[in-house]
Amino acid sequence: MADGDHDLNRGLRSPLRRKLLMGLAAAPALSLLPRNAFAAGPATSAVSTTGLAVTDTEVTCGILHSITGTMAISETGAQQAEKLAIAQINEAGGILGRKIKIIQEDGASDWPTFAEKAKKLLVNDKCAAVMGCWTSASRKAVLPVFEQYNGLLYYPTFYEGLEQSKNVFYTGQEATQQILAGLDWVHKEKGGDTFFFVGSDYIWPRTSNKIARKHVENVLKGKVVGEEYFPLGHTQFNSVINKIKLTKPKVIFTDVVGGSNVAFYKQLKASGIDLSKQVLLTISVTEDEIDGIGGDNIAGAYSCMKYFQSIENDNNKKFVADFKKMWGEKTVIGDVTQAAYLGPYLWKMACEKAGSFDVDKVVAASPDLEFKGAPEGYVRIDPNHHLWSKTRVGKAKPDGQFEIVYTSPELIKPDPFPKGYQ
Amino acid sequence: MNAAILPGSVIGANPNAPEYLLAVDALTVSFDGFKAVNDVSFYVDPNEIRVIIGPNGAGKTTVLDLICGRTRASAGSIKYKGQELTKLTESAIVQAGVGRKFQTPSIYDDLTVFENLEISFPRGRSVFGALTFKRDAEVRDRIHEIAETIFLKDQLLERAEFLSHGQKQWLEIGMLLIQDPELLMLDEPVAGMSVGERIKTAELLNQIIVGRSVLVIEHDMKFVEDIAHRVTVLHQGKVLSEGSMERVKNDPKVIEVYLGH
Amino acid sequence: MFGDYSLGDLGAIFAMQGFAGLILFSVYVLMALGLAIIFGQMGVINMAHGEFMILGAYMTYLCSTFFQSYLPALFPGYFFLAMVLAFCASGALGMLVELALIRHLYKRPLDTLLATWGLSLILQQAYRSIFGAREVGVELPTWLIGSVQVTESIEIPINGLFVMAVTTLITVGVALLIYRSRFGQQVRAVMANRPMAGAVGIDTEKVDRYTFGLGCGIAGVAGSAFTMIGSTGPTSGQLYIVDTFLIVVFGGAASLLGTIASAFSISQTQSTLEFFLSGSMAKVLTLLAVVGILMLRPQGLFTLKVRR
Amino acid sequence: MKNPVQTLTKSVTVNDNPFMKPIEWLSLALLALVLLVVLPSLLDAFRLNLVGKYLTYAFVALGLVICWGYAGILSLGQGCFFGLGGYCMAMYLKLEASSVANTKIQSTPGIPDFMDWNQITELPWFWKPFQSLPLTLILVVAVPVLFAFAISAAMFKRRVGGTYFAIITQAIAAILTILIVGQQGYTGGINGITDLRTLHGWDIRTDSAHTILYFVNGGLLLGCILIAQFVKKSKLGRILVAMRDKEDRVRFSGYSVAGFKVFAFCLAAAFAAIGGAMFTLQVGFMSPSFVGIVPSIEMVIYAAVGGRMSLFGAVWGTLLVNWAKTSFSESFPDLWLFGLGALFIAVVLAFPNGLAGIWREHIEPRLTRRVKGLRAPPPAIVPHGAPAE
Repeated sequence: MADGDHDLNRGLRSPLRRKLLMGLAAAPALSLLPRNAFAAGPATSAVSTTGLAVTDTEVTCGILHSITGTMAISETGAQQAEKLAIAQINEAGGILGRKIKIIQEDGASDWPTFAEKAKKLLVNDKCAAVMGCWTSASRKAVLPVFEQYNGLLYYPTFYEGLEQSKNVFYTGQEATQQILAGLDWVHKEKGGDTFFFVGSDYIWPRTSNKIARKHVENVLKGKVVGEEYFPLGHTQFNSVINKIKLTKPKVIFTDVVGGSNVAFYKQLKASGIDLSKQVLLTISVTEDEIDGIGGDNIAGAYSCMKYFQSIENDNNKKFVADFKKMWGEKTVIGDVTQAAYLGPYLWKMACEKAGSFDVDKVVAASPDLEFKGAPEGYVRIDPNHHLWSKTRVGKAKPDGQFEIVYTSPELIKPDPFPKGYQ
Repeated sequence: MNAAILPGSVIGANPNAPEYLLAVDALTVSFDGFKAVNDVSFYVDPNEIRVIIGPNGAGKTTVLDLICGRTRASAGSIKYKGQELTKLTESAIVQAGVGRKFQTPSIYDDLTVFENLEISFPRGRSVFGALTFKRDAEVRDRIHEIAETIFLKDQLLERAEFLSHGQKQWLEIGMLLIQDPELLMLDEPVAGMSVGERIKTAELLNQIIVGRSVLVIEHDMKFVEDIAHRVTVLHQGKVLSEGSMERVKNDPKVIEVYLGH
Repeated sequence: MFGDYSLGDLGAIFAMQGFAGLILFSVYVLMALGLAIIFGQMGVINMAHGEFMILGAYMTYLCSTFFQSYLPALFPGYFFLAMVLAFCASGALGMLVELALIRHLYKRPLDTLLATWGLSLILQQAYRSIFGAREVGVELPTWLIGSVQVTESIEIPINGLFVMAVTTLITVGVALLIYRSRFGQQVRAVMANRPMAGAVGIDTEKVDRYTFGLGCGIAGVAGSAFTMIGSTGPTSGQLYIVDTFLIVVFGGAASLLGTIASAFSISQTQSTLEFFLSGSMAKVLTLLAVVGILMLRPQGLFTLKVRR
Repeated sequence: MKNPVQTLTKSVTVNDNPFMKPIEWLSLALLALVLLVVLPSLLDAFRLNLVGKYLTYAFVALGLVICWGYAGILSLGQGCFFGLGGYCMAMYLKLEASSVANTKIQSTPGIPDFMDWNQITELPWFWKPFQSLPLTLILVVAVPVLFAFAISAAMFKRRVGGTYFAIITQAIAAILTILIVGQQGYTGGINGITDLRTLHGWDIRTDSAHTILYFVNGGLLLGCILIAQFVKKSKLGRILVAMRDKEDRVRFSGYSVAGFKVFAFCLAAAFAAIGGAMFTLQVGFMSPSFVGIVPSIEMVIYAAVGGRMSLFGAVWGTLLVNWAKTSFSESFPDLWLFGLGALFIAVVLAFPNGLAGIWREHIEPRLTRRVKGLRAPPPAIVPHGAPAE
């Protein structure tokens, strides 16, 4: 069984590694000792009444991402961040005096496998919480499982919204949070009044573009001059680039993903569209994606996210340093990676507020929790299980980092079922 | 082609008249401009053994291919018992009563001799007919009877791929026999056979031609002389000569292009 | 949709769209040429074709990093060396694969499909283990980036022109090789009649190996060229495979001319449809048209009618 | 001499075509025992559900044995039929889960949630038949079979075969995937049709439902094996083999080859569709990721590992590959793809007859000897070169 210890060890490349190893190795031994080493926590019978895997010294948390298959590329950062957060929490004494034990499962980029493994984590391993999933499809596949077995899922990806489950906390942004502030900014600062939408053909880009179109037409009183979708994996964009040239939009708004992303920006660059003059706003490019696209090809484009690696604050400095220490100097940190990092902390805070690991109590304690230590800055959980967060616009630089050109002044309320945008 | 030279035919008769079992008329096929068969006509009577001879590339096999529907004619007609064959599918042509043996033995290697014959048994030829086909006494008896005729009764349960070359040829003839065709077309039935097998094959052919017409392609002149009622000589896609073996042998045109060299 | 635009605009767009079609055509030819040799001439269904392309792309990536670190002065010209290396690497791997795998399967074409699919899985995982799961960004020399300004409003991407040039060169080269050279003669002889070719003293095994290697090598060059327009990752090769096979099959597998004609018609259809419809529907319609025509005319566009 | 030989031969041929040979009955009994007794008693509900999921792929592999192994038609688009069957079932379940009471927060209650998100305000016409369970059960098989018929009739009439057919079916799988993903208002898009709850009021998400569905699934699979066995043993089965070897000869024995190929392909599609429907029931959703090229080819490898000519092999092959996938991909995610790739190559190069070949060459002769020894018929009755040995 691939439990977390093994994978964690493999990735650690630092003194932290040795410390963690010692800590983990000590964990089983601890249970033999009288309860004093970690005895700060309350009695097990008090913190767990529903049969979760909670012992006097440990609490089990699942991690469920794709390690293999096509999605492994994207999901790597998220699971690394989750492991980092858990290691840090453990180092600081765990949750309610209990160390977090990781059980990691591979969703293998295959949705039934996600459902299968989710069920295993809940039914066999009795995980008190699960950090996981990346694509909407995988989340949709595991959702009924979490609802049926009353599990707890922290989901890190920015997504299309239109969902709200008692058993899920969404630590990424839903579509209106991510998009609207960016559109407002581009409208105000860059005079964006005509837009051309290009997206991959699936639910997230289509829903996002729908919201964007409503906002452009109804609020900004602008015009959408084109809206195009390409099958996932499409690599030829010259025709659509010509269409963009013909319609001359002020703003190109893109949500192309995966290998298509790389092809799109390379061909855009080659076609002579100069991103220092043509405004391009994307909601699908983080630092992770730039790695594959090549910084030169996308420099000048604006990306709309809640987090960039270059955010200047103490939380983030420490987070970036710790992350690189654990996973290597060359790693980059994107929006989803940071959102995944929040999951374990939000869970910890909710458990401590509730004084229990019981899912119902943790869920009940969560709304209005505030996390001031987040790398992105301060966030708050809304009663609708999404996070209040700021939205930022970053300008891509040739070195693969973003220069933050705008930060929304206030936290933006999550609105997964936006009225007037459907 | 002059119909008058055909013994037994009526001059000026309608070639569609039912006296002919097979009437091939002005048959032409071209492959990318090359006319492999060019304006060929000949007529086969009921119960006649007709041999087609000719040098390599004369279009002999193509004529058989055209008759059995394997190749589609560019022009001309093939009438079998008054029915136009050029428009029919291969299987419909077979079901009309035309059987064909290929040059190289064409049998099912993975099946036993018994199963080879059974598949050729003319019943249950539709999809659902085949699903509900029963191996009843009639089928068995007929297969044993044929097996006996083609000298393979002891090999019935053997996989066909283990048969000798000659035995394979016989098996294929047997597969035709069990269809009980009225017109049997054989493409070089004795090619590659030992002398002993050749004699046995001639004996076999003499047995099976009773009550049907046979169209044979053969190079072995001795064999041709043994069996042919009449001979058609093809050369470069055209009919060069036709008639009894005696007549053909003495035709100067034939001597020049074929027997001469 | 054109009411709002000036004639000049439209003219420029049509010119550029024509070039977009030509670029797509070149891309398709380049993708399909290697496969046309392997599938068309040898009858081997090489499902790992995309992975051979990606090997070429990775060679280009290695080259670019090497030149950047050690020979920055020569960086502008590295791409040519990269393409040669890509050809050699993919060709050598191809010959190795032929030796170890393909030559046992010439009589079972459908089984080559399964075996090469297995090979593609192995190659994908190998790339993942060696280069990492993420896509790598290939640095291009600056002269390959950007576009040529033909008139005020007509711009042609340089990398597109480069792909067109590479395609033309390789196509002419392959045509000469197959139809004019001694080697090509042997290849055609072996494909037409293997035992006879063997009997007249052609080393058929060697010809097979070199033919397969040639096809794979061309795939490598294609992959190398595609680093300019597409992604380079362990699974990027999979993006090309369906299109590539359809082009070869649609062209009538046995002829190079057919492959080119088929690439032309498919690329023009797709690029025109993409312009007038949405991208996804254009793709579906193009594929449907190709499949539909293949159902009606299974021998493809160009085949000789021969006696079977 | 003549008579004894003849009677001998006849006495063999009279019994030469039983529905199943003793060894085959034994294999069937063994399979039934393992599927219906051993696995349910050994595995917990969770693992059993997993095996149930694998077994739905076995339906596809079974179809491929008939279509590829026997008829020589390699289809790389079996995922289409698996998916269509699964989608038909999912549409029914989704409509049941989208009752007006369950969906009252939507702007149009009573239609599936993803339609509501896509501003569809009325149930599309092609969803309407799926409000009825009996109709759904018919359509689960009918839709994929008609689709298979439409594809194959056109192609086989024009004698598209072998590699061409494989590539075209592959392209069709690609097209269907793009269509399903693109038409998300009608199909649920890339997420598929999720959150399925009840079948005619019966909650399919509980452990007991999973167990019952497992047995239904196992029973259906055994039923399909018997159907396949019937086809294989009928003259049609022998014609398929004959056709694979010498298509022309079959044609010149008076058969319409296209009809037989269409039948084999449609039968395979029907099996795949049943598998797809059972998949939806047991897993609780259906998505386009089971329609595309990759799952389609993986299903071919199940059949190949089991032995492309063996009905039982198809089931064992499916179970083996999936078991290996689950256990190896958990422990050695990197090695798994190497292993799977090597498996493809090994099966093609070294074991073209798969597990069944190993069984037939090494185990069955011994067993047959045992069985025959027990029944003690005179050994002389077996003629030299008896079939299938």
